[in-house]
This record gives sequence, C-alpha cells and structure tokens, in this order.
Amino acid sequence: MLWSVPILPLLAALVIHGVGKRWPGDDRGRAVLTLAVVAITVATLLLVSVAVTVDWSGTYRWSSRVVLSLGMTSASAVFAIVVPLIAAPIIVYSAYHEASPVSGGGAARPPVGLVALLTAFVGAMELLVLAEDFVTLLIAWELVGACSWALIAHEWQKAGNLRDATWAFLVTRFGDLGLYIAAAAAFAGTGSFAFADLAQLDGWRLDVFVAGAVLAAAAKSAQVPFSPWLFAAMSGPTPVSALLHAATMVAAGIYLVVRLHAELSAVAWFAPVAITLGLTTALAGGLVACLQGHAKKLLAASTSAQYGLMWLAAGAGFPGVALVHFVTHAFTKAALFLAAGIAERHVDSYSLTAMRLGRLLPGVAAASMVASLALAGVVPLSAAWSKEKIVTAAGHQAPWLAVIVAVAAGLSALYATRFQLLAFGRGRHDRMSEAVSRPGHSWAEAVALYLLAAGTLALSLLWWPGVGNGLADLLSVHFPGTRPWELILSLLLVALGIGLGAWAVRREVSSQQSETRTAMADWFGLPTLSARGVNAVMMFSHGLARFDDRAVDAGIRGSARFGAWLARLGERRGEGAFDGATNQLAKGIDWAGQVARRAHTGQMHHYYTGIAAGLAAILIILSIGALL
Amino acid sequence: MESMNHGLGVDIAFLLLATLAVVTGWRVFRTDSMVRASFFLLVSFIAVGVIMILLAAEYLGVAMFFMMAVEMTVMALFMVMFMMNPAGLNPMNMVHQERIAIGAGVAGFLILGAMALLATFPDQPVPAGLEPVRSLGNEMLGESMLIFESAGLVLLTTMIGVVVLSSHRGRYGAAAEGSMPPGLEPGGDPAGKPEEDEAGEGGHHHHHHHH
Amino acid sequence: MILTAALGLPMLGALALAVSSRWTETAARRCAIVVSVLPVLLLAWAWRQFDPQGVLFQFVEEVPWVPSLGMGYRLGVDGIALAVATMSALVFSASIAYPVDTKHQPRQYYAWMLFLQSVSLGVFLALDLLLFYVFFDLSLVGMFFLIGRWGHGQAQLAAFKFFLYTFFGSLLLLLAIIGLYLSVEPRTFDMRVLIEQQPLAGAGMTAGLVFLALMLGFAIKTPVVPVHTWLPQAHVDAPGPVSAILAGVLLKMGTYGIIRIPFAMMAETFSRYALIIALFAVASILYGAFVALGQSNLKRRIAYTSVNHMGYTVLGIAVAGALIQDTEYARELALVGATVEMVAHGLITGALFLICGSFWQRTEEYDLDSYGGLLRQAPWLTAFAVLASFASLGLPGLAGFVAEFHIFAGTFGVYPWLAVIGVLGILVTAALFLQMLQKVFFGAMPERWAQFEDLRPIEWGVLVVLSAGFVLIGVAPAFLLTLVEASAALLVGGR
Amino acid sequence: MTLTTLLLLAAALIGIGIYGALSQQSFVMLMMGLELILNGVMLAAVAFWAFSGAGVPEGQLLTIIVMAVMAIEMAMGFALVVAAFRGKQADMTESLTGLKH
Amino acid sequence: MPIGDVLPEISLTLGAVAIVLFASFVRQRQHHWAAVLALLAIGLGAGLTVAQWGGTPRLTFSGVWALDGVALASKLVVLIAGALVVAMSPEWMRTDRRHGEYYALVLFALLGVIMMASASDTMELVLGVLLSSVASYPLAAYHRGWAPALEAGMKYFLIGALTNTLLTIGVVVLFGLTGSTGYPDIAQALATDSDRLALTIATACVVLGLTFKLAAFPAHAWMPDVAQGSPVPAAAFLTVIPKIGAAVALARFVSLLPPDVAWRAIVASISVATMTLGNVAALRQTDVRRLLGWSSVSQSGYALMAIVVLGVSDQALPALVFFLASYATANLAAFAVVTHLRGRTALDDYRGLARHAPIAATILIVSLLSLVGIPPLVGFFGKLMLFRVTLEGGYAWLALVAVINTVVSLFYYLRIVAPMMFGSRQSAVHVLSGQWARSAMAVAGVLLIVGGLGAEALSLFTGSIRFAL
Repeated sequence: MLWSVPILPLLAALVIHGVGKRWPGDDRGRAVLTLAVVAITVATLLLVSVAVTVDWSGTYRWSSRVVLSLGMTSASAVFAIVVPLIAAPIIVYSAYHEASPVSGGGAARPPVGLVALLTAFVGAMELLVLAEDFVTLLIAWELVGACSWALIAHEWQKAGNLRDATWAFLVTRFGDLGLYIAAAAAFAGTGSFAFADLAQLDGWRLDVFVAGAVLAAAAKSAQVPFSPWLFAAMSGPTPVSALLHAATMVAAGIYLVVRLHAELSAVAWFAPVAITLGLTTALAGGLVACLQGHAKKLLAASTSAQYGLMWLAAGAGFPGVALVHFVTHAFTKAALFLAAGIAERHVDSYSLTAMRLGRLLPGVAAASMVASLALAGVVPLSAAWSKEKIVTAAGHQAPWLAVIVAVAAGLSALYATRFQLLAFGRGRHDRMSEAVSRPGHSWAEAVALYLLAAGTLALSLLWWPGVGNGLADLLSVHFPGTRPWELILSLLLVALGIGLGAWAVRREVSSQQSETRTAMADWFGLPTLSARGVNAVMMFSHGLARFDDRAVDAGIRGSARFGAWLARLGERRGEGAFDGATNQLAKGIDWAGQVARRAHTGQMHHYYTGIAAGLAAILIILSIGALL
Repeated sequence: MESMNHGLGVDIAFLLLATLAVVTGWRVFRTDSMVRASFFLLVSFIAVGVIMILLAAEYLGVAMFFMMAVEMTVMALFMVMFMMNPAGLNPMNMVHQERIAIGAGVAGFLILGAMALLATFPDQPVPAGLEPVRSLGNEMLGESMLIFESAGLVLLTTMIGVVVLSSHRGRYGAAAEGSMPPGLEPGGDPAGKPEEDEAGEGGHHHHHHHH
Repeated sequence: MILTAALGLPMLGALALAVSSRWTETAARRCAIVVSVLPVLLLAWAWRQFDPQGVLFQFVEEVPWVPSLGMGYRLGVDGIALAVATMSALVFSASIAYPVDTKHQPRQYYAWMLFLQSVSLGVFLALDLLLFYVFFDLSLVGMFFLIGRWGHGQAQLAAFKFFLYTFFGSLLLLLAIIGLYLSVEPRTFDMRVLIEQQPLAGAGMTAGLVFLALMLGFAIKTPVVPVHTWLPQAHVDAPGPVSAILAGVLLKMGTYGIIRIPFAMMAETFSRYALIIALFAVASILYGAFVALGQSNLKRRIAYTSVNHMGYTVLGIAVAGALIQDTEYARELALVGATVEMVAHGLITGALFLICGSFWQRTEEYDLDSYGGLLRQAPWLTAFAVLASFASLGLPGLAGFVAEFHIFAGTFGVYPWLAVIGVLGILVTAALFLQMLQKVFFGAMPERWAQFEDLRPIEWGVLVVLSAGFVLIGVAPAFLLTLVEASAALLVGGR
Repeated sequence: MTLTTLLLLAAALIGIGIYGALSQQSFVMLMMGLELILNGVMLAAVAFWAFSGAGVPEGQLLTIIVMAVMAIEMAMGFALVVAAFRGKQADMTESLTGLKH
Repeated sequence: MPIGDVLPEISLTLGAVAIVLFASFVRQRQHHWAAVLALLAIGLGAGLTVAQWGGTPRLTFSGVWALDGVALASKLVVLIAGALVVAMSPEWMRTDRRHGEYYALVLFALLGVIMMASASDTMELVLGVLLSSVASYPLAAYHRGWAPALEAGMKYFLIGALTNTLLTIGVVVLFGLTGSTGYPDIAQALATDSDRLALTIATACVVLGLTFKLAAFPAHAWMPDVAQGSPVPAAAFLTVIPKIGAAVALARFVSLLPPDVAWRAIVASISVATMTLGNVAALRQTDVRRLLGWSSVSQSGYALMAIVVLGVSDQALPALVFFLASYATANLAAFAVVTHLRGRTALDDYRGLARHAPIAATILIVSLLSLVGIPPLVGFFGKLMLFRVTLEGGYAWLALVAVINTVVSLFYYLRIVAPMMFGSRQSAVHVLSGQWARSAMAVAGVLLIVGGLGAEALSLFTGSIRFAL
C-alpha cells in the first residue's frame, strides 16, 4: 500500500500531461491546474499520514535476488510530509508564474508540462525517501535527477538551458555512480540490497560502501566540489529552483546521510569527512553568496552552505539536527525563491542591483523579510533554532569547531541581509515608477509565498520550551543541549553579519564588481575548471573517434579500398571516398594480388621456369624433411 | 654392378655411343636449322637405341630406331611444310632466358647425376637365359594386359584428337568454320575476346610466309 | 513443434514472396508484417508455457540431419534463449512494419527480411552446434543483401566490409566448433551433451586454442573493442530498419553465443580467462562510450553506443564465468544482467535506429549539428527519442537500468575494481545522449526543417510497441527475470 | 657400362633436354627438348631393367610406355601446332600472350 | 581376364567409339544426338559402377586396377559431373563442324580420369594421366576458329607435356628403386630400407606430375587460361573433373610412401601455396571465367588439405571425396550458368542480372556461396569435412590458413554477386536457346541445395571408403 504514496503523484503527472493540452489556455486552465495540484498533494499528504499512523510498508518482487521495498522511518516520515507540503504552494505558484514554452506567439498557455513534471518530481522524491533498499533508492535517485534535467530544460528553445540541464544531470550522475558502487558493495557483502541487511557489511566493502554513499550524497546536496551544478540549475524556471533546493533534489543528499547515518558512521573516517565537507561548503558557499549579484545564484550558494551545515551536524553525530534544519530551511528557502521570482517579473532581471522593490511590493517584501531573517538565524525564527543546534552539535566535537560554525552562520546572516535589502529594500522603484506598467504578479503567487512564510513562522514554535524535546521524542532522535556561550557567540556573530550586510549593501550601490569578486562569486572559478575538464574530455573523445576511424580500422580498410574500387566499377558512386585511406593489410593483399596477376605473364617459358623452380622447391622441402 | 657379363669392346662402344648421344643432343639446340636439329635428335635417339641393344633389350632398341626414324622424318617434313627457315638458310637463334635455362639444365643434371653416383639401387641384373622379347610379350598379353589395352586406348584417343585438331577440311566443308563460341547475343561476337589479339599479333614475329 | 513453427513460418513467408512476382507493394508488406508477428506470438506462448523449475532446455525438438556426423536439427530453449529470441522476433516485426524506401523491390526486401528473421531465430533456438553455425552464417548472407541493396551512402562497401569481417569470425567459430566436436566421444554436435560433458576441461593448449577461436569469433560479432570497426559503417549505410535488426538482433548472436558455447561448454577454460575477457569488456564500455561521444553523425553515435552496451553484456558474462569461490549470487546476478541487457539493448537500440530511419526518410541527413529545435515540429518523435535515449543511458524505470544495475552489482562481487571503472561508462553514455538530444531536438530550429513531419501512425505504433517493451521491463521486470534467473542459476550454479 | 655410367648419361640427356625446353622459343624446338628428356628417361628405364630390376618384364613395358608418351605427345603437339598456326599464325611461345594475368 | 571388373570403363569406351562412328555418318544438324549417346554411355557406366558397389576392396588385373570404395566413389562423382558437362554442351557446340567427336573426347577424358583414380600401378597411372591429357587438349582447343581457345589449348598442352615428362622420370626412378611398378610391390619394397635420395627425386617428380592434373602450384598456370579461353563446357570439365582423379591418385601414391619421407610437408606446402595463390590472383579479375579458373586453383589447395592428413585421420579419404563432389557440383553449376548466359564473362556484363534472369542469377549466387562454404549448401559440408579432418590430424595451422583464404575468396565471389544483385542494366539478357544448358544449370543448382540438405546420403556414401591397398 505504501506504493500508493509515490505512485499517486507519478500517475497524476501522466494524467495531467495527457489531458492538460485540452484544457483552456486562459486563467481557467490555471485554476483547473491549481485545483488538481492541490488535490494531488493533499491526497499524497493524507496517504502519508495514514501510512505513518498505520505503519504501511510495501514490497515488489523483481526476482529472487532483487526485491523492491518501501518502509517508513522517522526520517522518511519527515521528508514524506515536508515534500508535498512545500511542493504544493510551489506548484500552484508555477501554474501562474510560468507559461508553456510551446505556446509561441499567442496567448501564454498554462505550463501543463511543467506542472506535470513538478508533480512527478514529488512522486520520485517520495519514492526516494520511502525506499528501504538500494534498488528502489537508486531508481528514485536517478529519476529525481532526470526530472530535474527536464525541469531545468523547460525552456528548451534556448540551447544554453539544455547545456545547463545536461551539466547538472551529469554532475549529479557522477555522484550517482557512487550509489551504484555502494549498492554493489552492499550486495557483495550481504547478498541483498535491503537497508535492513547493511549491518552485516564489514571490512573493505564497508569502506567502499560508505565512500560511494558519501560521494552520491555530496554530489546531490551540492557540496564542494560539486556545488556549481546548482548554479547551472538556475537556468530552470524559478519554481523549479525553489522545489529543487527546498525539498527534492538537493534534499536527497542529506536524506541519504540522515537515513543511513548509523551505517555510515560505522567507519571511523566518516565523521571527519562529513564535517570537513560540510564546513568547507558552508564557509565557501557563504562567501559566494555574500559576493553574488544574481538573486537566484545567491540563494543557490546559500543552499549549498546550509546543506553544508546539515552535513556538519550529521557528521558531528546528530542526524536529527540535520533533519530539523532541513525542514526549517525548506520553508525559508522556498519562500525566498518565490519572492525572487516575483521580483524578477517586475524588473526582468535577476540582478540584485536592479531590484529594491520594497516600496512596490510591500507584502512580498514582508514575507521575504520573515524568510530572510529566519535564514539569517535571528531568534526566535525557525531556522535560527536548528542552526543553534548545529552550532551546539559542532561544539560537542570541539569548541573551536563551534566557533567556526558560528562564523559560517554569521555569513548566512550577512548574505540574507544583503539579499533582503537589495531585493526588497527601499530604493528607486516606487509605486509611481515605470515598473508599474510591467505585468505584476497574480494573487496565487503571492498566496504561495505567504503560505511558505507562514510555515516559517509556524515552525518558530520550536523555540517554545518543550517543543524541541517533544519533537526529539517524536522522531526518536537526540538533540544536543544548548550551551550559553555558544548561543551568545552565535547571536553576536549573527548581529555582526546583519550589520556587515547592511553596510555592504550601502557600498554596493556605488562600487563596480571587480574581476576577482566575480570569479569568487562564481564558486571561486570551479565551473571554469570543470569546463576545462569537460573540454578535455570532449577533445579526448573526438580524438578517440578519429583514432578509431583511422588507426584501429586501418587493418580492415582492405575491403574498403577494394570496395571503393568496386564501387567505381559497379555503381559509379562513392568515388574517392577512401582514396586517401591507407591500410596496410589491404594494401598488402592488394599488392599480392597484383603481383600474382603480374607473375602470370602469359609467357610459356615463365611458366616452365615456374614449374622447374617448383620442382626444385619440392625437392628441397623433401630433402630437409629427410634430413630432419 | 659389374655382374653383367660383357667385355671391353662393349664398354668402348658404350663410351663412344654415350659421347655421340650427348654431343648430338647438345647440337640439337646449337644449330641454325630445324631440319638439322631434328636429325641431330634422331642420331641421339639412335645412339641410345644402340645402347639399349647393348643392354640386351633388343626389341626396345629396334623399336626405338623405327619409331624415331619415322617420327623425325615427319618432323622434318612438318617443318618444311609449316615452319620458317626450312633449310637452315637463315641463321637462327631463337632462345629466351638462356641463363635460367642453362642453370635449370645443369641443376637437373647435377641432381640426377648425384642420384646416379650416390644412390644405391638394388643390385639385380638380368638373369642369364632370360629372353627379353618373350618375357615382354608374355607380360603384355598376360599380367599387364590392362596396361597394354589402356595404351591402345590412348593411341585411339590421340588419333581422334589429332584429326579433330589438324584436319583441314571436314565432312561438311572447312573444318574450322563455325568452330567458335556462340555470340553474346544471337549473331554477335562471342564474349571474352582478348584485346591483344586485334592489335598485337606478330609483335615478336619475324616472318609470316604461310597462307 | 512450436519452435520449428516460429522459425519456419517466416521462412515460408520469405519463399512465398520470393517465388511469385505478382505481389504488389501493399500486399507484400501486409503479408510480411502478418507473418513476422506470428513468431512473436508463438514465442510468447512458449514463454507462458516455460517451466522455470524445469530442466535447462525445454521445447526440445530433434530430427536427424546428418547423423553420421552427429549433426541434427535440434531445437530447444532455456530462459536466456527464449528471452533473446522473443525480443528478436519482436524487433523483427517492428522493423518490418517500419516504413522504408524499398527502391521498387518491395517483394525482395520483405522476403529478405523474413528470411533473416527466420535464420536469426534459428541461431537462438538451435541446440546443435552445427545448426547454430548454419543459421549464424546465413544471417550474414541475409544482412549482406539487405545492406547492399537497400542501404544508402556507400552501401555496397559497407555490406562487403560487414560480410568479410564477420565471416572471418564465423569461420574461426567453425574451426572451434569442430574442435569441440572432435573432443567428445561419441562425436556429436548436440549442445546438451557438450554442456554436460565439458569435453575440453583440463585440455591445456587445445582448450586454449579452441577457446581463443570461439571468443574471437564471437567478439567480432558482438563486437568487442578492438574488432568492432565493421560496425559503424554497416550501421550508417544500412537502412534504418536493417540497422535496427543489425544492432538489435545480430549483435546478440555474439553474446548469446558466448553464453551458449564457451561459457557453458568450457566452464573451466572460461574461468581461466574470465578476467581478460572482463578487461576487454571494460575497454569496450569506455572506448565505445567515448568514441560515441566524439561522433557528430547521429547514426554513428548510436552505433558506437552498441559497442558500449555490448561491453556491459560481455562484462556480465565474463564475471558470471569466473569460478571464484562464494560468489555464486553475484555471478548469477551478472548473468541475469547480461541477458537482460541483451533484451533491453535490442529493444532500445532497435527503437533508436528506427528513429534514425525516420530521420533519413525525411531529410537524408545524419549530421547532428545541422539539426535543432525539432521538438516544435515533431513532438512525438522527440518524445520517443528522449525516452529511448534515457533508456539507453540507463535511466531507472526503463530496461537499460535493470540490466546495467544487475551487471554492476554482479561484477562488484567478483571484480570490484572493474565495476568501479566500468560504471564510469554510464556517465559518458549519459553525456553523449543528452548532448545528442540537445543538438537535435532543442534549441533554435534551422529554417530548412520547417517542413519536418512528425511521426506517421505506423511509425508511432511501432515505437509505442518497442517503448512499451522497455518500459515494461524497466518497471516490472519480474516476468523476464524469473525466466532468465532459472536458467542462469542452472548455468552458474549447476557447475 | 655400369648402372652409374648409364644413369649419368641419362642425366646428361635430361639436363640438355631441360635446357632446351626452357630456352627454345619455337614450339617444335621446345618439343625436341622434351623428347630429349624422354630419351634420357627411356635409357634410365632400360638401365634399371638391366641392372636393378632383375630383368622383370615391367621394365621393358615401362620403356614402351615412355615411348608411347613421347609419341603421343609429339603427335598431339604437332596437331596443336598446326591448329594454332592456322588459327593464330603462332609458331612461337611468345605469340601466345592473349591470355594472361 | 576379369572383364567384369572394368565394365563401366568398357561402357564408356564403346560409347565413345559409337559416337565417333555415329558422327561420321549423320548430318551435322543431328549431332546433338551424340550427346544423348554420351549420356547413355555415362548412365550405363554409372549403373555398372553402382552394381560394383559394396564388394570388398580389392585389386584386380594383377594388381593394376583398384576396385575399392575410393575408386568407385570417385568414379561415380566423375561420371555424374561428366554427364552434367555433356548436358551443357549441345547448344554451345551447335555450329561446330565436328560437334559429334566432342562427346567422344569427353568420354575418353572421363575414362582417363577414372584410370587415374583407379590406377594401382605407376604405368597405369601414367597412362591415365596421358589419356585424360590427350583427350583434354583437343577439348580445350576445340574452337579451332577462335584464337583464345587455341591459345588455351596450346598452353595447356605445353605445360602438360613438360609435367608428364617429369612424371615419367619419377616413375622410372621408382621402378629402379623397387624393381616394380605395381603399388603393392612398391609399398613393400619401400617399407624396407631403400635409398632416400632416389626416393626423394621420384616422389618429387610424381607429385609434380600430379599437380598438373590438379591445377595445383607449381603446374597450375594453365587453369585460368583454359577457364577463360576454352569452350565453356570444356572449361567446366577441365576445372573440375581431372582434379578428382588426380587427387585420388595423389592420395594413393603418397599412402605408399614410408613415414620418413616428408610428403605431408610437401602436400601441405603445395596446398598453402595453391590456395593462397589462386585466391590472391583471383582478387582483381574482371573476367568472370578467368576468375572462376583462379578460384578453381584455390579449391585444389583446399582439397589437398585432406591428403595432408591421410592416415592420421580416418576420415581423410571420405572428406577428400566429399569435398571434391561438393566442389564439382558448385563449379559445374557456375559454369552451367555461364554457358546458359552464352559465355558472358566481363564482370560488367553481369550487372543487374538478378532482375533480368533471376533463375540463372540465383543459381550462380548459390553456387558461388557454395564454393565459399556457406551453409547449408553442399559446399559447406565439404569444407566442414575438410576442416574436421585437418584439425583431427593436428594441422590446425593449415586449417587457419584455409580459413583466411576462404575469407579472401569470399571477397571475389561477392564481387560477382554484388553487381548482379545491386546493379541495374538496360539491355536485355540473351541466353542460349534450347533446354540442354538450362536443364544442366537447373540440375546442378538443385544438387547444390539437395546435396546440403541430404548431406547424410553423401556422407554415408563416402563415409566408409578406403583404399584396397
């Protein structure tokens, strides 16, 4: 029965895609889409809640060795609930925010395909979080990647989008290879793919397994050095980014770490690796976000940084903290992306310096403010709570680690402030400016944003005494106790960050962006580096293709040369195609053929000589044979 | 090998005949006239025939005389009729690849000579009192009847073949007329006529004096 | 009789088309389609009747042919053969139904296609080594005429190259088959006896030579790097449906042959060289993928992915044949994976080449860079191309994933490091397919394709059938896995 | 007159014959070379019959067979030469160059 | 005198004599009845041969004539092949003034080949070679008014004269060495210590003499010329039938030799040289008949493989005869098609034939594929048997060489097939009028397939044959 949870959205997506084309092209169509999406997500949520309460599970047998199975753990439950919860407003938003790319010159048609894909995306993610074995996990894992490819490539007329989509897919698929290896290692060690049997895994296979899983998770959750793929993913429509970052694709990585935390931490090197990875990404991502001038890319870098914090928490031994931070981050980040999308519609650019829409869009600005402050870690907002827990978790490992984490958190305060002030500060645009004439945003988009902001506010209840412990019991996880000095330090750093952010914003208006800054803002030149790598690979394969044409095939082009000759003789076409081809074997046989023919001169005395020579040869061979 | 009973005279005769056979054999290819060449060949054969008689194979020797005499006459006539340079009036030296030919001849002689000198053959001379002609007759009409008949058959075939090839006039007019492949299309030329035939006839010919 | 019927009906159909000259194009086409579907139905029925718990070979038929040589008309299938044969029959039906320019000789075209269907099924259904060889060789003849007569570009040249190259392989095979034959007493070509007796076990040099000849012969057919170079040209110049058969069916003869002959009959020798074969397979995987990535010709690119995919199959077989202790599960998994890869690749690459055929019919152009934005003109064509490409790059939910996952999981259990290297192939495959899709279907559309047609109903129908096949295997492969697993277990474990 | 000397004589005749067969351009002269070889062969046959064959009649018969070979080949040869000369004006090996390669 | 043992041969002889007489008294237009007479004689001979089948292998006529399975089997093959040749001739020879004698010569040539195959005595062998040669020279040169035929005949004769002469050297030396000409005595004498130098020379000469009839290296040069220049039916005869007798004769001869004579090495070398040379030289031919001639050279090379393993593999002789029979069928079918197509020989003339003369094209393609050894044609089983005995005899390298050669040969066979199938033509295709050549072609074509599907019959027929000696 648990299968119904992922299958419902997947099938619904197919249905939407199938019948969507016949829907009316105006706002009625959007309304129908909205209703459908809301219905589907609500149904999914209902199914999940039923599943949680009555403890559904599901198995599907492929063969005696491969059995697909679904199950519900606390981590899966959290994800399974959060995903549709976040997705619903985002998809509704997208129904109004986007248009179908095929509609061409006429009236913008509702983005049926996009909505269908987003719905499918939710289904795939549900499948991912409910998977109880590696085959299922891998299926969902790659489906999520494929969905994101299609989503990023939504506006397919622009070749650049396709390139970015491919790039994002390839980077994450590179990580997927880790999962293939991990799954294979698990099978080799236990004879099964089920998570439940992982406990039997030991020795070098366990190491391989962990390495593969870490690779897969790190790539998905955009940790260094895979972070730049998130920038590429920005080519997709805004709602896609929102969903990708908040609840689905990127979240898959941290889900894997949380879900398999027990097995992963069975190797001693997992904790240091996870902490290093997380910390590096948090700091680097924070810096990038502080320097970015592109609204979505700023948020994307922030995503990497926040997931870095989650990695760190998991590495420090508190996967529950990571889980909670995922939830709080999901709401804030989704809200911020939607806000950024609305802002872009007004100024036709994602450039932060062009925005400052506070006066124009007060409601949106307020909602964005809530999310920004939460991201910044301002007490008593939701994300602040989980972030403090992360600082504390780091403190459990080492006090200096807590300090560094607090610094990273300060960075997030800085860029959150920067985003909020630049995008929705009080600036040039007011109600009177020319921007008014631009198409604004619909009520549905605003409602979606408000709902997410409200979610952030609601989650702020975590600060309420006792809620945190209750949650820990509910999820059967363990939260670290807060230490006062860490809290104070962290709050100080947040304040410092906000201050610095405000200062930076003031400076930013005047100053031009320097080269180094641009480079740093683009993940310290990592994409350039990887582009070089890709170029090298392409050159390699072109070279190999040429090699294959010329060298390896050389021995066989005998037939080719001959065939070309034949083609001349026979069909009088294909002439000269292989004239330049040099082929040793062919040449050899051909040469032998010519010699043999020429040897047959038609002159009797040559034949006689040949017979005499042949007789001599026979005699010689016989004599040698006799002597041997 | 000295078991055969013969005297010094026989040896001397053999030596002379052998020299004669070799020298005339050699002269066959060293004369300007084909007619002379054929007579040199005849002499060589006759010398060998005499040696055969010395070896007590009288029948074979005599058969050789008659056969070769007839054959060489035919050959000489043939050459007078058909061939160039009938009387050796023009000097002729029509050889090719002479060095290779000499090499091959010498090699042949050396190999067979080595066999003559080095190989051991069973030492079983003709027993005294053997009547070669009688024994040959018995053999031909007895044990080797089939061989004898086969040889006859070969002769018959040769006769038919020779007639087919060389007769000038057949029962229905010129023998060679119409003796060619069917045309590629009815009434047309046959397929596969070599190109050289039209152009190259007589490229190495010095004379055409027949027809 | 069911197997004889499956391969005999198309042969009769071919004869009927060949003998009479009264067929119109439509009649010939209809007849061919109907006849070609019959084997699919028959084999599907056999599939239903197949008992996975039963003996290895079922539906056995035996009629003496040259008993004094130990040769007979012996047919029979195990799960592996049945799966591959059914897939082949389906690919044939699809290819025959797919529209193509028959160059005013429809009767001959369909007759050759049916002939080829018959002999190809024969290869997979034969239980007699010599009969196997007979069909194996006849498939070359059929293919030669199909490429040479109905191909385009330098079709004759491609046909020559194909025939010569693969004929060399098949003659080596003949020598090896005779070698096997000479090693059993009493002399027989019966595969069952040879599998049971393992005649050349411990025969040292002889076994090595026979094995070498077998593997070389099959490697050429498969093809494994570096004896793959006949493949791209044959593919490029063949008409689309024929390419689909070449890739979908004929290549399988190589890998199927490896499973059936060296793997099953020379287990001990095979295990000795399993690692080397696996190395060649990994080389094929990577080399095929990279070279495909470097191609700018649509059909060549797809052709080279066949090298890559057949590399997976060979890897799976090599792994399955490595007699390493305590790895039975993994080896069985690998063999199942190899078989599924054969089926999956047949359907997927068949579909891709048929799509190429549609391109040629419309534009006579294969250059990737000349295309773009076709999604606007041809959404259905795009949809099928995207689906097949994703299937080919191993996206879960489609058949390729099931196969490749099995193979990698199995390989890791035996040669972990090879699995780690080999898995890189799926990354490059992804890159090359996505790049191809991007260039052809997305971005801006050049003006010259403004009249580009979308799929016609018959094309649509054929692609739906093939796609349904590989989606079904991707989502619910139990029907296939159960069938194959039984035989794989007997082959791997029963030794 | 021993077997050795006889065989040496035969070898000499055969050698000269080989020379003739290989060197002569004219068909007739070429055939004379072949006859000379056969001459040597016959001599060898008789010698073998006399010295190592114990006078078995097959020896003589063999000589007759060789003689027949010679006669028949010459007859056939002349017939062909006549035909070739009539049809092709060819009397030398070099004029037979229509069929080659 | 056991006349009963040579009844088939007598039938041929009488047939030939009858034909000569018939031809002298009947108008030329009626000469095709001579073909009927020839077929009757051959049929009678074949029937009598079948009647001899099943007896214990023995030598008859004081050990001169072998009456064993090999001789009988090859005799049957020769006779059937001869019948096909006769059947394809009448229309081709129609305009010839000496139409009738042609059949007599064919019968004599058949008789010569049979003598070679049955000879168990060196003198009989020489006579067999001689008979088949002297009957063949006129056949090759039968078109007296057609220069290429005369040239082919002349070349054939000159090469034959030299090699027959060399053969007599071998035979005489062998007599000197053993004091005998009968195979049983020779074998006995050689088994005891005999001089190796002389034996070497004798062996070399005899083997060389037989390579002429086999068209094997080094005396192969006549074959392409004859195939190209001679009357096509005669070419069909000469590319096929003498080989059968010569191969059996060679097998008989080498089986006499003591093991320390390196005859296997010699035969293997000749085999390799022959098949390679024939194939390589055929590669670039544009004249189909000449191409078939070279291919025929290469096929002799394959046949020799079976002789290499004589005595090592007990199936060597069956394989030899089987292969020769399969080769004969295929090559005769090919030449029958060429005859039917009025001897067309330029490769260009074959373009588009498949559409204009589908049956002839099909038979030609099938026959070529059979020559390659594509199953299930009879040629495949021939090659299969060959490879089988070669591998069994431990000559894997030889088999490999043959495989490589087969691939090369495929190339030029396909060069005939490709234009026929893939090309197109405008002009009509003319064929010989009448039913003789057409029927011969059809019969040979059917035999190719029937021989493959019914390989068991052929296999049983040859399976147990062995030498009487």
